[in-house]
Amino acid sequence: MPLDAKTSKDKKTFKSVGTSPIRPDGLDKVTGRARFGADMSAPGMLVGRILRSPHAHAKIKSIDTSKAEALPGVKAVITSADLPKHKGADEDILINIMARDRALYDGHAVAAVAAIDPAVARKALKLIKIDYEVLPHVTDVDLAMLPDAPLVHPGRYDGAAENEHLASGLQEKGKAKSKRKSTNIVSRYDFGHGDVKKGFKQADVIVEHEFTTEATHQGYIEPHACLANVSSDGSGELWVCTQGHFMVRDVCAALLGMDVSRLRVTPSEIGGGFGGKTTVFIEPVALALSRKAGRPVKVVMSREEVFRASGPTASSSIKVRLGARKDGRFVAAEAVLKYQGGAFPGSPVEMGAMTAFACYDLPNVKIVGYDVVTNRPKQAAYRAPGAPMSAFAVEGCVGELAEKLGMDPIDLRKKNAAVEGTKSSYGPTFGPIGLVETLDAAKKHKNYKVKLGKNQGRGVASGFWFNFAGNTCVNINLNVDGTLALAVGTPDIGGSRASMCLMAAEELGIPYDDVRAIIADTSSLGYNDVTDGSRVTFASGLATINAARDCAAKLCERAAKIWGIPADAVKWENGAAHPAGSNAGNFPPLSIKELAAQAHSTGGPIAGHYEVNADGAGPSFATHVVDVEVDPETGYMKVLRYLVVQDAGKAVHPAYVEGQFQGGAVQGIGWVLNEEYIYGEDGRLQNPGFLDYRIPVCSDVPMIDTVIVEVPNPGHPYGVRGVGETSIVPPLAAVANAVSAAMGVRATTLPMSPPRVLAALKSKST
Amino acid sequence: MRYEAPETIKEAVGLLTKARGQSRILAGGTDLMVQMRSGMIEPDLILDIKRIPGMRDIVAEKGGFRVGAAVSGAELGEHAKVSKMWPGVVEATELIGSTQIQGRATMVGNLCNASPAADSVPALIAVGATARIVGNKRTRDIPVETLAKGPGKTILAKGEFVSSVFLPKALPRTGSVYLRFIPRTEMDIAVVGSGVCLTLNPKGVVTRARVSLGAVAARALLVEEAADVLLGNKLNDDVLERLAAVASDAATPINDKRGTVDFRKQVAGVLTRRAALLAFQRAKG
Amino acid sequence: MLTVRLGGSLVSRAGGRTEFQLEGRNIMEMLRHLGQICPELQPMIEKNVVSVAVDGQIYRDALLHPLDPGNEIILLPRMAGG
Amino acid sequence: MSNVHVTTTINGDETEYVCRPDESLLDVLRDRLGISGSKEGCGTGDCGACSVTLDGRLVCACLVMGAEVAGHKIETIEGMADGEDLHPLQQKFLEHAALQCGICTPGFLIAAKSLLERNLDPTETEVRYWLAGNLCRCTGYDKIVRAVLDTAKDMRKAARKTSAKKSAKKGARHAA
Repeated sequence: MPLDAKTSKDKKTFKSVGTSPIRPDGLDKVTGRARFGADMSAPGMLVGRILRSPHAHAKIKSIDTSKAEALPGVKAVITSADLPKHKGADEDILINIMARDRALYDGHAVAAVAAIDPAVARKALKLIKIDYEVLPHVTDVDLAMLPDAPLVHPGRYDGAAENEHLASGLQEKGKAKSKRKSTNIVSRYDFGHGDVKKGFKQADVIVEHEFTTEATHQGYIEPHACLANVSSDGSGELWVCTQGHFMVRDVCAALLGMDVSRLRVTPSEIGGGFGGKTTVFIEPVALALSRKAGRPVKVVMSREEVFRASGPTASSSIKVRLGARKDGRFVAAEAVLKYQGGAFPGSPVEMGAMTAFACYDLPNVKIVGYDVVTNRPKQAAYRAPGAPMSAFAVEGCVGELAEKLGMDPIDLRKKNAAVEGTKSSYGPTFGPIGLVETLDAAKKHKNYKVKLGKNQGRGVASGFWFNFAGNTCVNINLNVDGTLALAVGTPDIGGSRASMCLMAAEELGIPYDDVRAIIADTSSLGYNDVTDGSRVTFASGLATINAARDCAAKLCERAAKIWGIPADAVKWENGAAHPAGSNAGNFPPLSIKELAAQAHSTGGPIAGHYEVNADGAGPSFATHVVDVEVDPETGYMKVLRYLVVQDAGKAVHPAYVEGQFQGGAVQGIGWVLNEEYIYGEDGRLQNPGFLDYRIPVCSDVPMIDTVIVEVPNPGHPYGVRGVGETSIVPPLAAVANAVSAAMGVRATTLPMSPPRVLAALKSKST
Repeated sequence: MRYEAPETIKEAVGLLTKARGQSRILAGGTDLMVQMRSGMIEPDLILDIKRIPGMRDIVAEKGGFRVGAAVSGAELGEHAKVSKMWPGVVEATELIGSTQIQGRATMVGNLCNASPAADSVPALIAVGATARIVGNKRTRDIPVETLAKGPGKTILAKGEFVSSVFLPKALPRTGSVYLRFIPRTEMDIAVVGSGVCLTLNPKGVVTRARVSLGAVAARALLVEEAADVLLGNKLNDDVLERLAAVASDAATPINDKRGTVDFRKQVAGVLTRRAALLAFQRAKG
Repeated sequence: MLTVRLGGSLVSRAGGRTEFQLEGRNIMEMLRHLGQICPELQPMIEKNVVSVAVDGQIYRDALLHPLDPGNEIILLPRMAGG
Repeated sequence: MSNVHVTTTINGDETEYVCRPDESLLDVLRDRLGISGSKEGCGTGDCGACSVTLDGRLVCACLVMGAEVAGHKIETIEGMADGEDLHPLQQKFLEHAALQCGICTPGFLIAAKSLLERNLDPTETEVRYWLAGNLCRCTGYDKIVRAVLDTAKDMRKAARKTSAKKSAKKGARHAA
C-alpha cells in the first residue's frame, strides 16, 4: 500500500537526507579489512573446483570419476547424479549449475571436486573422464529462430503457435512457416495500443532500421565466491557474495532438499553485481560438496569461469519503425525484438519490449518480443535488463527522425515526451514523472552548447526504467548509549548502508554517526527480496523510515510512562520526546540518549521494526548527451564529454547518486564501443578474460558530468526513486547517435568496434 | 615443478641443459604466470634469471646500449639516455600493459614470447637491434627479426636463452617511432603495430630507413619494400601515400577476435604513414 | 465488474485476447476468476509469473491488494531487475 | 612439486613461508598468510585489484611468483595507513565517495600512492593513464580521478608548508 503519500508532499526540508557523509563501511574498504566472498576461511576447509564442458552442445554419454576419487587428497566428487532430480520451476536452475545429460554451452558445469589444496583439485579435474558426443549448436539469435536450427531443448517447446505468430507478425510477412513442432522460440510478448497501420498512414516521415547488439557481461570485478559448511545433522551455513542472500537460501534449500530454517546464509561484502549476482551458480555445488565431504568447502570462480559460466546478458536483433508528422509529433511506432538468453528461457525481451517506447506519448504503438534459447550460458539480469538494447534501437530512430525533420533532438523528444497521465506503451498510465525535467536540464547544460569540430558528433538519448519495490524487512535496535543498530536485509552494493543511516537519522532527528547499519544474515531478519531493480534505497529506505517511526513511537510511549501521561500526549521531535502541548504537562524533553540510558529499568529494550511488501516505486527517466570524435582512418572513437541528467526523486546521498549515474554511463560506453561476447565457429567463447573482453579503462573516458533532477515520487515518504539502473539505458543510443553524426552514417550494429566503424565509413563512400 | 634462481649464466645454462621436460625462463613473468595459470604450460623447471649479475642492468656499449634480459619496461623508460637515443623502442616497451605490468615485463621477454603482436619487437627491428643468445657451447648475437619462427616459437635451442638486447649507436639525424592500434587507450594487445626508423642527410633526404610491422603476419615483419619507398626521398604526400600502400600490401593478417583482414591492412598503411612522419620530425630534431 | 487488460506473453497464451471483464474484490479473486474463464493462463497464475499494474503502480506478490471497478488494471509479466 | 622456503619483508615485517613454485605472491598473501586485502579479480594482470609494491615498484601480485621474492620488500594495502592515521589517499577516497562496491579500492589506492610518490603534480591525463591497469566497474572512474587529484593538491600544499618552515621533518609524511 502506498505509504504516507501526504508526508512526501509535506516533507520539504531535510537535515541529514541530501548530505553526502562518509559511508559506515568505508574505513574497512580503504584499509583492506572488508571481507568479500573469497576472503573467508574455515578450519579444515577444502578447495572446490568445477569441471566445465569444452563443447557448446554435447551429449554426455558417460562420466567416470573413479580415478579422481582415488587421488589422495580428494575428499568429494559430485556430478548431477549427486543432486536431487527436480521438476518444475527450479529444474532449469538445477540443470544450469550441473549439466544432467547434455552440456548446453561452452563452460556448462559437468562435475565438481573438493580437495585439500588447489593443486590436488586441479589434478583431480583432469582425471575425470567424460565421453561426449558433440551435437550441432547455435549461438546466434536470428539463426536460432530459423526452422532448421539445431534445437537447444528438443521437444520441450511446442512452438507451432509462436511460429505462426512470427510468420504473421508485423514486417515478418512472407517468411516460411515452420511445420516443425519444436522450436528455440520460448515465448512471445505483445504490448501496445491504438492502430499502428492507421497511425503510419498519418505519418509524413517514417524511419525504419534493423539493429543488432552483442551479449555483454556485467563485468563485476569480484568473481563469484562462497564458503559452504554442512554439518552431519544436515544444517548448513553459507558465506557468499550475492545480491540476495534470502534468495540464495531459499533456492539452495529447495535444490538440495534442505529445510530453509537449517540453512543460514550470510552475505559477504559484494564486489559488484549489476544483476549478475541475483541467481545461484556455485552455491548449491559448494553445499553439495561440503555435504558429501563432511568438511567446509570454498568455491571461487576464476575470471574465465565468470565469463563462460555465469550469466551475461542477451544479444539482440531488433527492428524499429517510427512515424511522425512534419511538426515532429510521433503518430505510430512499432518494434519487433528478438533476444537470445542462452540455454534456458528467460531472456529480458519482455522488459526490452516494455521499456522500448516508454519515454514517449504514442497514440499508436505495437511491440512484439521473442524469447529465444541458444547454446550460450543462461543470461542473468544486467542493470535495467533488456532496456539498453531496445533504447539503442528506438532512440537511434528518434535521432534520425530529428535529422530528417531538421529539429533539435531534445526539442523533438520533449514534444513527444511521456508526462503524468500519459498512457505508457506497455500499458499502465504514468503518475508524476520527470522526463521533461531531464530534457530541459540537458538542453540548458553547458555541454549542449559546445561547438563541435571536424569528425566530431553529438548524440542525445533518453531512457526509462520501472524501478521495483518488493518484500523488505528492517530492524532498529536502540543501544544503551542512544545510538542505533540498524539491520537491513538487502546487500549493500554501492553505498546503501550510508543511505539507510541517513534516513534513520533524519526520521529520529539524531546525528548520522549515531546510526550504524549492517546487512543481517538470513536467520536474523525476515525475508528480503534481492538487491535488484533499483529497489534498495526506495524499499529498504521506506522500511527503515517506518522502523524508525516505530522506534520513535515506542520512545514516546516510554517517555509517557516516565512522565505518567498518556502516550498520545507525547511527540517526537529533534531526537527527543516532548509533551505534545501545554495541556499534556510541563516536562523537559527526554532525549534519545536519556531514554536509552534508563530503558533497561523502565520497561526493557526498545526496538523498531517494519516489514512490508512495498509498492509505489517511482519510475526514473534520464537524458544523456555525449560528444565523440572518430578517427576516419582507423575507426578509433574518443568520448570527448558526457552528461547524465536523471530524475532521482530525492537524492538521499547525492555523491552516491552521482556515482550510480557515472558508473551506468561508463558501462554503457563499454557496451556500445568494445564489449562483446565473441564466439568461434565451434561455439566456444573466444574472449573469456579482461584482456579481450574490453571494459573501459580509466584513460578511455572523460569526467562524467551529472545533473540530479528531483521530481518527488509520491510513493515514498521522502520522494525517493531508484537510480541504479536507468543510467545504463540511454548510453548505447546516445553514443551510437554521436558516432553516427560524426561518421555521417547510422550505426546499427553494436559494439561499434573500430573495424565496424571503418567498414561503415567505407560503405558510405562507395 | 622446480624453481631455481642461479647466480651465474654458466649455472643457468647448466640447469637448462640438464633439465628434463619443459623449462621456462622467469624474468618479468607477466606471460609465464598467465600461461601457467591457464594450464597452457606446466613447466618442470622455472629458471629465475634475475639473480644473475647484469640481467637487470642497462650498460653503455660502443655508443649504444646493452639492455639486460630482466630490465623491466619501467626501468628502461626511466633511463634518460636510452629514451633520448631510441624513443621508439622505449615507447614501444612502455606500451606493454599497464603501469603494474611495466613494473615487471621485459623487452627480452616480449621478444622471446614470440607473439606476432609483441609491441617492442617492430620497434627493435626498426632500429636494427640484436639479441645475445647464451648457451652451452657458444654465445651469439643475432638480428632480432630472426629470433621468432612463428607464434610462440623461437630458434633457441635447448640450453639457450637470450641474456640481453643490444641497441646500436644512433647515427646523427635519426628518428625512431613505434605506433600501434588498439581499440582502447591502454591494456590491449596490438591489432596492428608499426615501427619506423629513419636517418636523414642534412637536406632532409632519407638515407637509411627500416620499417617493421607487427600483428599482421605470423611474426613481426621487416618490410624492406616500405623502406625502399622512403630511401632517397623527402617525406612529401606522394611518398607517404606510396608508403602506406606498400605497408598495407605487405600485411598478410588474419581475421580474429581482435580485428579483420581489411581493417588490419588499412590500418597498417595508416600507422606506417603516421609513424614515418613522426620519425621524420624526430630525425630533424 | 473489473476491466482487466493483458500484456506481454499473457496475450499469446490467451490466444490473442487482450481484455477481460472479471469479478473480484482483490488481486487474488480477480486472478482466480481469470484462471477459470481462461484456463490457458492458469499455469502462469499458479507459477506467480504475473505482476498487476493498478492505476499505474506495479504490484508483485500483492494478492490481497484491493481492486475497484474504477481502477485501471493491467496484467503484466513478472519483472526482474539488475 | 618441490616447495620453496622464502624469507621476505611484508609491510615492514620479516615474514617466512613455504610455497609451491606455481603459487603467485597473491596466493601466498591471501591463502598462506591471511593478508587478504589484495583482491583477485582476474589472476592475469588485467584488473589491478591485487596491486602491491615490490621494492617500491608497482606490480600485480598475481603475476609475481611467491617463490621469487626472497629478500625483497613488499607493501600491501594493509600497510598503507600509519596505525590509526589513514594515508591522505584513503581519506580522500572516503570523502569523494570514490568507491562503490570497494573490491577494486585496495588496488587503486596502492597504484595511486605509487603515482604520487613519483609525481605529486599529475595532470588528469597522467592520473588516468597511470591507473589504466586498475579496472573499476562501479564508479566510471570520475570520483576516483578527482580523489587522486585532490589528494595530490593537499599533499603539495603540505609539502610546501613543511619546506617553508624548514622543518626537520622529512616533508609531508607520504610525499616521498
